[in-house]
Amino acid sequence: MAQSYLDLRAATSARDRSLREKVMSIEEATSLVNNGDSVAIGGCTASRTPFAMIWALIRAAKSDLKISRSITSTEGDLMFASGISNHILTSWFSQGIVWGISKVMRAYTESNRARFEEWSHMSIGLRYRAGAMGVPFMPMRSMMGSDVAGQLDNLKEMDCPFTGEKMLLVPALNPDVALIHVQRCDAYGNAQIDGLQFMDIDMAMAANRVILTTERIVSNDQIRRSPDQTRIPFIAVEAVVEVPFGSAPHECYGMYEPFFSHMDDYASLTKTNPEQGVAEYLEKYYYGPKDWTEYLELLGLGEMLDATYRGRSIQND
Amino acid sequence: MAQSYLDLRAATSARDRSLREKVMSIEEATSLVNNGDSVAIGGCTASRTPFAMIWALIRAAKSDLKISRSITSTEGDLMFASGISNHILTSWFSQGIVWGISKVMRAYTESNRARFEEWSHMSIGLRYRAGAMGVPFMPMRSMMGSDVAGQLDNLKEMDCPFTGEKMLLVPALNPDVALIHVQRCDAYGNAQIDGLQFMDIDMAMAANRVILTTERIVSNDQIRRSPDQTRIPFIAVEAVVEVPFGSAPHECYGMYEPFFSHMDDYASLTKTNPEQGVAEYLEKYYYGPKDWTEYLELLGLGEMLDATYRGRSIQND
Amino acid sequence: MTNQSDYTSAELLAVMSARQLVDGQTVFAGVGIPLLAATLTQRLQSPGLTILFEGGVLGPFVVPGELPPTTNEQRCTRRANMILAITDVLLLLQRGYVDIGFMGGAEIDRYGNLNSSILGDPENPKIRLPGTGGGNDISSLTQMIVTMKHEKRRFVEKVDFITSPGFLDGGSSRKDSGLVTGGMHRVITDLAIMGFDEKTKSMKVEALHPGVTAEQVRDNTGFDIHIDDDLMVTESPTIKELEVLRHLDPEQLYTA
Amino acid sequence: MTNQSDYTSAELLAVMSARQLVDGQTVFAGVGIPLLAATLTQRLQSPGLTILFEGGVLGPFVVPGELPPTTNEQRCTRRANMILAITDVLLLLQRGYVDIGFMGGAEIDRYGNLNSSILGDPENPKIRLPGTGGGNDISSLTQMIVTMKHEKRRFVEKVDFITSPGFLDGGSSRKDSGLVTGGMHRVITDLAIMGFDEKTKSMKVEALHPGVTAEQVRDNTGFDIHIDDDLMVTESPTIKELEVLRHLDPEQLYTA
Repeated sequence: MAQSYLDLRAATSARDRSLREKVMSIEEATSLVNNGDSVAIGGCTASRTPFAMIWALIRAAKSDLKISRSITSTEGDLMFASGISNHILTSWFSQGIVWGISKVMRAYTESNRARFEEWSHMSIGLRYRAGAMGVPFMPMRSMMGSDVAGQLDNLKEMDCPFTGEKMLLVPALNPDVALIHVQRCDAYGNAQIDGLQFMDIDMAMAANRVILTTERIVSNDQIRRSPDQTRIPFIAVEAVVEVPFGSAPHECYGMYEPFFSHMDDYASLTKTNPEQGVAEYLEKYYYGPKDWTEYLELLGLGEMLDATYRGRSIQND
Repeated sequence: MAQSYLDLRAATSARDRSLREKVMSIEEATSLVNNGDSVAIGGCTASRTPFAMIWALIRAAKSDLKISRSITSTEGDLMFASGISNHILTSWFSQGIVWGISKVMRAYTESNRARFEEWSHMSIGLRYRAGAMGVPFMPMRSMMGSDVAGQLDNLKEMDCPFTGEKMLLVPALNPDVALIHVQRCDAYGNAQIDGLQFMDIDMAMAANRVILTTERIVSNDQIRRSPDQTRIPFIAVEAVVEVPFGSAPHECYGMYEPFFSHMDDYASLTKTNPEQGVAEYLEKYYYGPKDWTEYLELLGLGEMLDATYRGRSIQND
Repeated sequence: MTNQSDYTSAELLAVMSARQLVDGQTVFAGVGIPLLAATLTQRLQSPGLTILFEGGVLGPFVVPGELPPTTNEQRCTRRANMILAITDVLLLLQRGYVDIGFMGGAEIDRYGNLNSSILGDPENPKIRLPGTGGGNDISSLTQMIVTMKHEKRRFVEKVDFITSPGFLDGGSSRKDSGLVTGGMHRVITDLAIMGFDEKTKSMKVEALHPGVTAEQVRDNTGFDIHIDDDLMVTESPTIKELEVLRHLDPEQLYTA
Repeated sequence: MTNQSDYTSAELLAVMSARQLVDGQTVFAGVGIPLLAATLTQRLQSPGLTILFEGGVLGPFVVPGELPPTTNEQRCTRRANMILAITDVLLLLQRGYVDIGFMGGAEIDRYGNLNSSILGDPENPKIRLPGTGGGNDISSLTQMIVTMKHEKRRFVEKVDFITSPGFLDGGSSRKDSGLVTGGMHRVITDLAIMGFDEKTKSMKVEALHPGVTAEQVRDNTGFDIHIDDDLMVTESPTIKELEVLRHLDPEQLYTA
């Protein structure tokens, strides 16, 4: 259900929205996520996934996170299997079309240990947009008549008072926290996003706090030289964490493409015995490394260079 | 009132939305505006006003145009006085704060020869946005209780079915035509807008056809090198007209500031006897010149250079 | 002229799908066969076709041999005319800018409803599928072309779960539900081209591919499908079509 | 210490307004005195103040001597943190990101309602004013500070037309109308600082400027205004405040 407007205003009002430095470590940033929070995740499928932050939350053994994301890839498997979440709201959930249906998602949802709450892609976007706009719902014209709508209990229909047309109303989604990975931002949280934006901007403006991870922190001066390139303003942001390759093994537009062989390996590992495979994966890549650099070392320098080579080539022609 | 969805879809469907060349002269473009059309005007106050197109429509002696704009400056005076429109929907109407209340607007509205239909700034933006989204209304939380809302007959109130909160609904605005001036676009109508965007993007997507005027036509190749800078896609555009200084005497972000002494002169000219003053102005600057270049010559090269000098300096620091 | 041994059934699917698109249309395309088919027709007969991806891309240039694996990755944006937010690209459908939605299907029923969510009892799923993505929105808001393999288990009387609405229960039920535009336009399989009866909205065969019999179609369809007596037969893929197709997908990722 | 001959009444207005703002706040500012006052306090006591302009600007840097003539021109964007669409900058108000709306007023009534639309009968206006702009949205959605000259013709019992809602008819009428947040916070004039009674929502004097008497305020107010006996007196503008102010507006465009 949509949050009451007075509660939303009070929560926003209570935040220190001034121009102040917010740089912290990824471990410190995990303290901004409380057990039980609703957490929106930026990017889409294998693109600009805030993987470093998800990695840190899994290591910090958070619990009962209610996740939302436009389209969910491997990070969904890992959140189910690590136990930090048993409820993911998304429109599509599997590693990616080429890898087929996620065996881990199937294992957890078919045994009812976790829930994949399915909404249409646009309805999720409009729920964030309503949240960003400070209204309790958004009218739309899809989903009606389908079982996607039929199995949801927080939709309303109305007849438009202007045209008489039947409209579907979806409730605003104002997540407690949004995790967003960007190419660059300043120490105050003014973020620039190159290329595909997905639902990140609406999500950031809807959320009650935003944790930004960034490939690179730039000066506020640099931001102010092209203010029309700022996509998320500092007033929405609570934490800025610099994490190179913060989306690995997924891609970050213009910088690196997905680490395809790593993703192939994950798919193989979870194919026959999904639960054992994902547990092994978590042990090796999540609980094992002492820090993010060690995690990247495990992914391997060769893969990093290859992903970077492919990632930069988008701008070659 | 909001247009019926089936009519809106039919009108859009009937348009040739393919990647095709649309370059034409400003005179040819006037044929895309029919008498009686609802016409949305891009920019705001003295910024990126599509003045060249308005100039051409006045010279083409259009009639009964129903105008909408976020904030209306001198172009409103000129449309009233030339007779191409007697109905302007806007949130604020006068040359600009420093020049005081428009005497021409007062003369026409106080004598009931023309109507200034006043909506709140945000409500106009949300009406275009609803139009751009293909929904018949947008919910909002301002305007209630005021006489701005009280004097309008196409607003609705509703209780939100999710939260019980009282909401105001404003109807979608899908103009027949939108006139938008941009810094650059390609021959197909892919437009880039630097700096302040105002309501132009929603307006373009809401409109049934868009006439773009542009300081410069660039290659489609150039557009495709930074597709995340495209703000209006070719599928929405019907005409592309290259007009240097197409917003003069108003400003175009990053290129030129307003022609302040010209605007001072206009204010003086219309101060004592507004109707005579504006008639003289139209005669001299609108009906007199044989083409846009001659119009610019009348504005004067000195003013053009000065406005350009000031306009470019925004990017100096 | 080619004959059946000259192409794979996936290649046939791609070619037949490509021919359904008309120059000048704006097409919302999924990855795989739909994208391949849209690109094929763009190169051959419809240079003015505009492709949209649900990741937020308008008018991209698909590089041969670099078909993007999802519609949400940077490969999709190569030399695009515009990149926009996901919500905004989907809203182009709602606003009416899109002529055709074009995607693959896993399970379809008599009225063109597609299921990509749940096999078995929705309350207690036997198999949890990946879900709708943009499928529901696309099929709610525009004319659909669906391309899929023609198998009995995929062409069912009634899908377990309507992920992407076709004509729901047939007749006027789609309109009555609030979906006043769009609907299933064509289903293209490796056996035939199907349309929908104007009144009942039930699926019917419109043309058979070369060498395919009406009986074959019936045998591979899980419901009683209407087949006219005077059926058209499609023209087999041309050498040119196959050449371009193989140029676009040299590793046969989607056409093996 | 300064005395009244050291500053103009517009300068007094700017200084007194500036002091109402608190470091760390986000302020939606109109051009003229509001912008000048917001910039003044940013330079002096509130470096963490964030200014928003309705043209679509967040956190700009105002260059001394180059005060923008409207909030919709490029001068407003100089060294800003962000430029955004008009609708989106106004939606920041609705979402709750803004602490204070800060603007000038032409006509105000007992309950803080502002008129900038129509003088005389709305059906048959005597004078058509420029209208609301963002004023209605700003005053509907956030705490307002209004700065204006204290004249009887401007402080009226009831405005002819409510352009920007204050407390409407007082009491709970604002909330009842659907405006559940915001409201008039302070009215700053060249004579005094006014607030609003918590219950009746009627305007009351909170402090007088140096040398101003309660009687002067009453004489220049068109309705019966409540004035406490134990009124505060504001501190006169400091030399530092006046220096910075004159540095910002050297040509006295707004402070003559």
